[in-house]
Amino acid sequence: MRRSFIGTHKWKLVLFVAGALSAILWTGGWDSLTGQSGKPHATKDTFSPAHSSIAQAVSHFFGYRPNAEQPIAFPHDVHVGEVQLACVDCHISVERGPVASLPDIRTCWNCHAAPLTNSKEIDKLKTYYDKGQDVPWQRVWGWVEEAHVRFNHAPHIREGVDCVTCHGKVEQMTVATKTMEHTMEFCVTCHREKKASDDCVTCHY
Amino acid sequence: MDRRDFIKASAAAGATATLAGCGNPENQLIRFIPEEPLFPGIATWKPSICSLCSAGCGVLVRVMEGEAQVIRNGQTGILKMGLAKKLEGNPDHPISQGKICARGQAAIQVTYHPDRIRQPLKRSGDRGSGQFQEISWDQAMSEALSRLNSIASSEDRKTLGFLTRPLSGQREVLVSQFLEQFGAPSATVFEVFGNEVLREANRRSFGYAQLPTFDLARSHYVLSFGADFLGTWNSPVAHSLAYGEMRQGRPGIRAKFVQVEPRMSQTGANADEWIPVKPGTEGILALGLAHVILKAKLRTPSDAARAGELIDGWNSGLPNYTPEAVATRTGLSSARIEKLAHEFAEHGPAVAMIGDAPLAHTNGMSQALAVNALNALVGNVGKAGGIFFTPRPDIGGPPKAGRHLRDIAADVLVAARTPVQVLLLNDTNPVFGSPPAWRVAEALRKIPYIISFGSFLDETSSLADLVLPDHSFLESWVDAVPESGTSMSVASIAPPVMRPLHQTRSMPDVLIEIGRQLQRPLSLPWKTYEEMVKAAAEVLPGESGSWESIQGQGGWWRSASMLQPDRQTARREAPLNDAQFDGRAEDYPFHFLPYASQAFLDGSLAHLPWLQELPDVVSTAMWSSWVEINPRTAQDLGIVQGDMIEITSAHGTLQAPALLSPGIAPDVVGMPVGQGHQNYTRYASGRGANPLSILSGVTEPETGALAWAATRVKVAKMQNSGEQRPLILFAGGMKEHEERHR
Amino acid sequence: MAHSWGMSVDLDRCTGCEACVVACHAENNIPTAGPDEAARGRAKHWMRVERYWEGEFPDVRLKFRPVLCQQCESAPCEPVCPTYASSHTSEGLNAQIYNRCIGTRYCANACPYNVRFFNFYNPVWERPLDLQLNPDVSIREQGVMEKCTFCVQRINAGKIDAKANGRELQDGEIKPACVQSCTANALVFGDLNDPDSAVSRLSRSPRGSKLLEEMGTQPKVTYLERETWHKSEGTHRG
Amino acid sequence: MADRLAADLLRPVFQTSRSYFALVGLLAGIVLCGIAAWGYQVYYGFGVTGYNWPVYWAFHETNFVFWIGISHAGTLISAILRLVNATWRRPVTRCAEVITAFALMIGAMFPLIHLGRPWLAFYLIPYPSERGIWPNYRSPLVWDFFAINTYLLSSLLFLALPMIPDFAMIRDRATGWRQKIYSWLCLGWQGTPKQWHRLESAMHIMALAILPIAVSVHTIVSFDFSMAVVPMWHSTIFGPYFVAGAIFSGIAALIVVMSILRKALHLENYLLPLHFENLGKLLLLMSLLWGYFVFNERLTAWYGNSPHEMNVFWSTQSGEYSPLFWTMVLFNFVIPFPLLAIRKLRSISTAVFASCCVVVGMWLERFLIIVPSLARKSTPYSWGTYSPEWPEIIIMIASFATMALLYALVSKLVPIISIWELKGGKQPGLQAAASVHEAETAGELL
Repeated sequence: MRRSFIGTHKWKLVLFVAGALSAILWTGGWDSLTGQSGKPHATKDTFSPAHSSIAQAVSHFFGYRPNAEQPIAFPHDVHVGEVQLACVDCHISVERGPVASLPDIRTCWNCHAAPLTNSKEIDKLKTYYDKGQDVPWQRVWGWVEEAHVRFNHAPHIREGVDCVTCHGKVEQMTVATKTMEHTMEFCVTCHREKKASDDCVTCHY
Repeated sequence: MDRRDFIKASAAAGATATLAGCGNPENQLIRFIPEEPLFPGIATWKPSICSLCSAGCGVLVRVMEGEAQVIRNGQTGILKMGLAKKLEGNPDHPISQGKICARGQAAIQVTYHPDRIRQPLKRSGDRGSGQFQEISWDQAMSEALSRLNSIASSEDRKTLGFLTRPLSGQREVLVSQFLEQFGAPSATVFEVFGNEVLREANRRSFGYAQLPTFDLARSHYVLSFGADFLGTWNSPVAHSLAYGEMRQGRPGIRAKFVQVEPRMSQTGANADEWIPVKPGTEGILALGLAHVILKAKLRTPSDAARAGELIDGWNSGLPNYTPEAVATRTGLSSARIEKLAHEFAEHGPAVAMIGDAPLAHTNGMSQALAVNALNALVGNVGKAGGIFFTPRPDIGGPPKAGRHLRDIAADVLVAARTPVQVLLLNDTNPVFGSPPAWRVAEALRKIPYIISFGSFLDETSSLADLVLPDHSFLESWVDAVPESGTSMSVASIAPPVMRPLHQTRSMPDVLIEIGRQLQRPLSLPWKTYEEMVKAAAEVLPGESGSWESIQGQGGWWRSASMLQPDRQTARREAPLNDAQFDGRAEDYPFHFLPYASQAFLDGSLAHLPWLQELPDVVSTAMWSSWVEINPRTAQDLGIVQGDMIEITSAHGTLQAPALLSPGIAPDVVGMPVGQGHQNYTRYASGRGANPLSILSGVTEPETGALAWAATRVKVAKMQNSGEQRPLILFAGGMKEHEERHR
Repeated sequence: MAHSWGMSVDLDRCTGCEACVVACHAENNIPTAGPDEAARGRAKHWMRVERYWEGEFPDVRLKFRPVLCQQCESAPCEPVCPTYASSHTSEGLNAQIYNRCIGTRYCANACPYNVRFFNFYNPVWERPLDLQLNPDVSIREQGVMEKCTFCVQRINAGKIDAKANGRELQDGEIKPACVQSCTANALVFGDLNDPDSAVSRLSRSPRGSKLLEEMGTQPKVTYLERETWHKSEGTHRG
Repeated sequence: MADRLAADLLRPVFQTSRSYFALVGLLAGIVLCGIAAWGYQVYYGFGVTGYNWPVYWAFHETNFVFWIGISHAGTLISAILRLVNATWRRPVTRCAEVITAFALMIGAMFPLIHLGRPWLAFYLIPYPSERGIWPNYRSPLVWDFFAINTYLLSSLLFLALPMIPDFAMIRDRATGWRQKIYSWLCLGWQGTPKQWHRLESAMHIMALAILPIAVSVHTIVSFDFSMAVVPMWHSTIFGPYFVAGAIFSGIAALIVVMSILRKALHLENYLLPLHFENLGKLLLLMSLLWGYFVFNERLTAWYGNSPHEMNVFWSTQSGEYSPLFWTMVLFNFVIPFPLLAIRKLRSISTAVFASCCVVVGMWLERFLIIVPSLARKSTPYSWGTYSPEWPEIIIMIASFATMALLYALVSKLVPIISIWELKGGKQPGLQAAASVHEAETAGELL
């Protein structure tokens, strides 16, 4: 009799706990509960570095960023390998400032205005250009916001760090992909070898 | 050039960096092709001119590549463009010399303000209902033109009105030419804390109708009558720079600085000696000092020349201003007056200045003349360490003064068919800033058609029928000819530092455009404002073809000889009369002292969040308005810190929290101007109370300037504290060493 | 030789104009709390101008004192942090490493100057105000402690620039936002290890003193006391 | 006799009333609310609490110190009583030790709850990471981390060891799933003399070892405050002051709990007035000791007259915190002292009343140590104030509910009074041994 009581009720209890917790984590159901509408962040036309979803928060916690999906399958191997362009020809501010910079469509158009080869990727480029739009390249490298890394390309290049050291053999890739993880160990090891400062504020500020 | 170089060059013209993170909604929006060469992550510094007040400080703007959401040919998308990131002073500029004030630092938020008007608006609801609909520029321009064409007949043209904030440089020239050629009366300038009185006084005393420049850096004794010259008055940045030098810039020399005012301002806090006098008696004190100086034969009456002759009884040694007489009138001890006079005369070069409240009494003019005479007496006019007048380059004629706003309002209200059919409104807010007695709002509602160039909807522009939003100063050609603050001759000129963020057009360009498209086109010789500024710059003396260098450094300046006061004799003036106050002392026991707030000036900056959250340096209040009241007075009235109190004048009443401040006279209540907007963006609307709303319409008789310090009030603690307006203070303690607790 | 960054604040020059306060907000992406949160003590000002009243009317004085992180040489905030988020750099800065901060707020309690501020929420900027954000400074998220960094981003940029041009850093070349904006040149920043730098000379001034010196925090900010005027000394003091 | 004893004490283990489920359900509900409130705080940020600049520590930290203090009830007391071999201790020790274990668990939650980014709490654990960064061993918070874990571990052992024989007893009486569980729990206890001997000596060692640990833990907790140069925190007296306060509040909590059990589980025959009187005497002693410490702390601060400290001092004596302060004095000294000192007044109910006062008073004491100092630090410009919002209040209520819940649950698992100890030392064990021996000989006979 008593046991049946437990038997019939313990699962309800468990479900109640689970339900309550998930309610806290996943929904804005608080607003109805607490009557405080318009929570401090994530209102529509405001900017906040907050995560858009719990899922994103979790993936950031583990330092995971989804791989970039490029609108155009840009073949680095062709441009670097065959055409013999240097990285800095397109990533123009890499030697001058913190950001390497992604080229915009005008850069592509300098050569591709004339149909060099016929491929459907180049057709995609043309359609963008005709619509007066830029190519929405997605960023491949970089850190999550929470890493608070302020990386500066220029000084590394001045010190003769080769692009390959951190970005892998791009000249053999088609679309650039993350071939190595830029963990703190990765950076610090090199800094210590090269006798560069390993103060936290060298990169985190 | 070979292909590689070609690529380099062109790539330079279009570098981008994707700052957008993953899952960012912008990624879904289309991306426009950038319109300018950009180097992401690399800052460039471009000159501009701060346009928040009329000091005209030159600034440098830090511009970096960023992603803005813009509209291009009706389509919303992301555009990589150069964005202003920070304002700093322009080191080469004679006035700012690399510095700008707190307001200038915050000026960048004007451009990025979320409530900026993003494209032309047409009134859709009733007047003042604040209901507008967004329309295209073509539509807007045709609306405006049809209205202006409708008053094309020679008689009607007089019914075009132009109401504006004080303009400078070519904007001023353009507006006056536009109105002149249209056949309309010249523009009416409205400004709460204007300096017409002092300009006129300076014209009479020294022959220059402009604000004085003070050589504080070389002065040994500074005596200021009410002028908040380090905070809000005249050219604060230039003053602060000089003040620093005056204090610690000269080895072995440190000037004394005395401030005379009934309420301790930010400036007064820095004084070596702070002297509270009865409101409206500053000029009497000045003449009292002159009396002592003359009596002690430290100077002779003739030293003051013309400035002295203007004062009644000057040559007879001001017999009515004996220390004893002055003591009774000002509330100081005669001994202190004697001491002050001797210090002032003996520690030259000494300079006296007058500004703000002392000029805003009914006797403001004669008070200014008295201080001018005192300056002249110690012979510091046009001398090192004294006062002088900034020589101004001759580009554009002297401004023609329009009619007084109060008179226009009166005419509109009495006339059957109003004398103003169409009103052009440029970035001024008289509905907020003028006393109720002038009935400005009422008059504006009666005007058939109002076109506003404002960037924000405020109390006045929300009465408009058509809004043609102006660029922010960072997006437009800016130029200014500063009136004071430097010994050099300056014409500040700067191109836009960034592309417009919204669908706006700069006011001067719109005026030129209208002028060209009118049925009877005006013969304005320029197609754009840029051309006009360029043309003006051509005539500036100096090596020609310096247009690039002018743009590069943000203006033109060269040292010029100081202007010497003209010494021709003047007619005698009436004696210095006592200040008249509105409201009988029995009914209204307190002097009401509104003052320009350090953050918001006259309230035109209350929409900037940084300034709202900036703790006022004296009260440490944020996001709130308050009434400063002496602790003893408060005790008598049973008021404690933060109580809601009611301030009542003969013209209205307001409610605000009390702030107990030891730095204010017991018979004076002070209140900062700036809060109390009914309708001025999300940050300022419905916040605090507006002291100007209970002022009397009393003016200084000779210039018609508003005597904003001439109102008396009574103070009462609110019994049924109806609407609570919290007093948000940043600071906890008042004193560094709290006295022993009981 | 390693740098040791320090600042001097001349209280005789400071006019209380608060340009430094707004300049700091503009440079360091400090969010605006808004009226409600400000009323609850959540307003952030890395740089503040403290004001203290002395005496009563009419013989009343008002003193201003700009207060920012004193970048103490022996900083109370550093040993108490369990994760080294608050730590000392080789150039004598009290670094606050946001990504290492778990939000115990112990450092803020230990700091006698109360110059450390906690992120009670994720910061918010109402569009398009976010376009003003400085890309050289990271945005601090909820639960993280933050404070004045002496504009370390400008220090790093200055050093990188000097190295790129193969020269030594000049005195006065690096200016934090507050120092740059100070309208009366009351704030001076520089290297205390360089005996000839402006800040070193000022720090040795007889007017100089440190804030809460008795606590042994060895601040690197020196306050030069306000002087008083004596008739006797006239205009020319020795 | 032994059977009646066992029957009485094991009744709760085998019989469960509906009202019990109702109680557990209620408590669980409150606990869930607490968890929810914490989730809310984590999700939206600390801004939902009353915390502000400059009062960055308040309710959560108060509860932390308070619960760690409560935890000194059991272990310390029972250890002392064991060592001095006070026979009257026997019915008391276990429910005391149970308090310790649970109070510690609850207390240890608050350092996590009070974090701005609790998901990074693992930074406190020393593990080799590619970052090559370890926890900062100079930080009192890290000392806490180790101290509390050590204390929790040892007091769990101290609690579990003497339970073994009782588990065995339940095993012998139980059937089905319970038998399985308890036969696992009692680690194959047979009650052989060897086992008895080991248990006894183990208990003795633990009792000795746990004393210094208990003292050190609360001393280290006090270091969280006394190590920082904050007015009225930076004091050499805090170590002993905190320990005394801890034992004080611990005994009070113990008395309250005992009285509740006495009523709820009908243990009138086991928890006798004697126990309440003896514990009451202890409480009286601690009350005097506590008063002595407070007097010392206050007097030296006042006499020293350092301006920074005086601002805090006066804000508690006569300022905005004075009502709380004088309530604390009332509850911790003025009320308990006469009730416990005057023989005529001594009774179970008075002891319980006094204890309730002390529990409340000691909570206030923790609050008054933490908050006023932060609100009145050295630069008057940055003075502030604090008033709690509902999240931290709910979390606090939930912490008390957690205590009650865990206690209710554990009273189902083990007799809350150690049966074998009550039976008096080793006799049952000897009997058991004897019976076994008989069985063996019988076996030989067969």
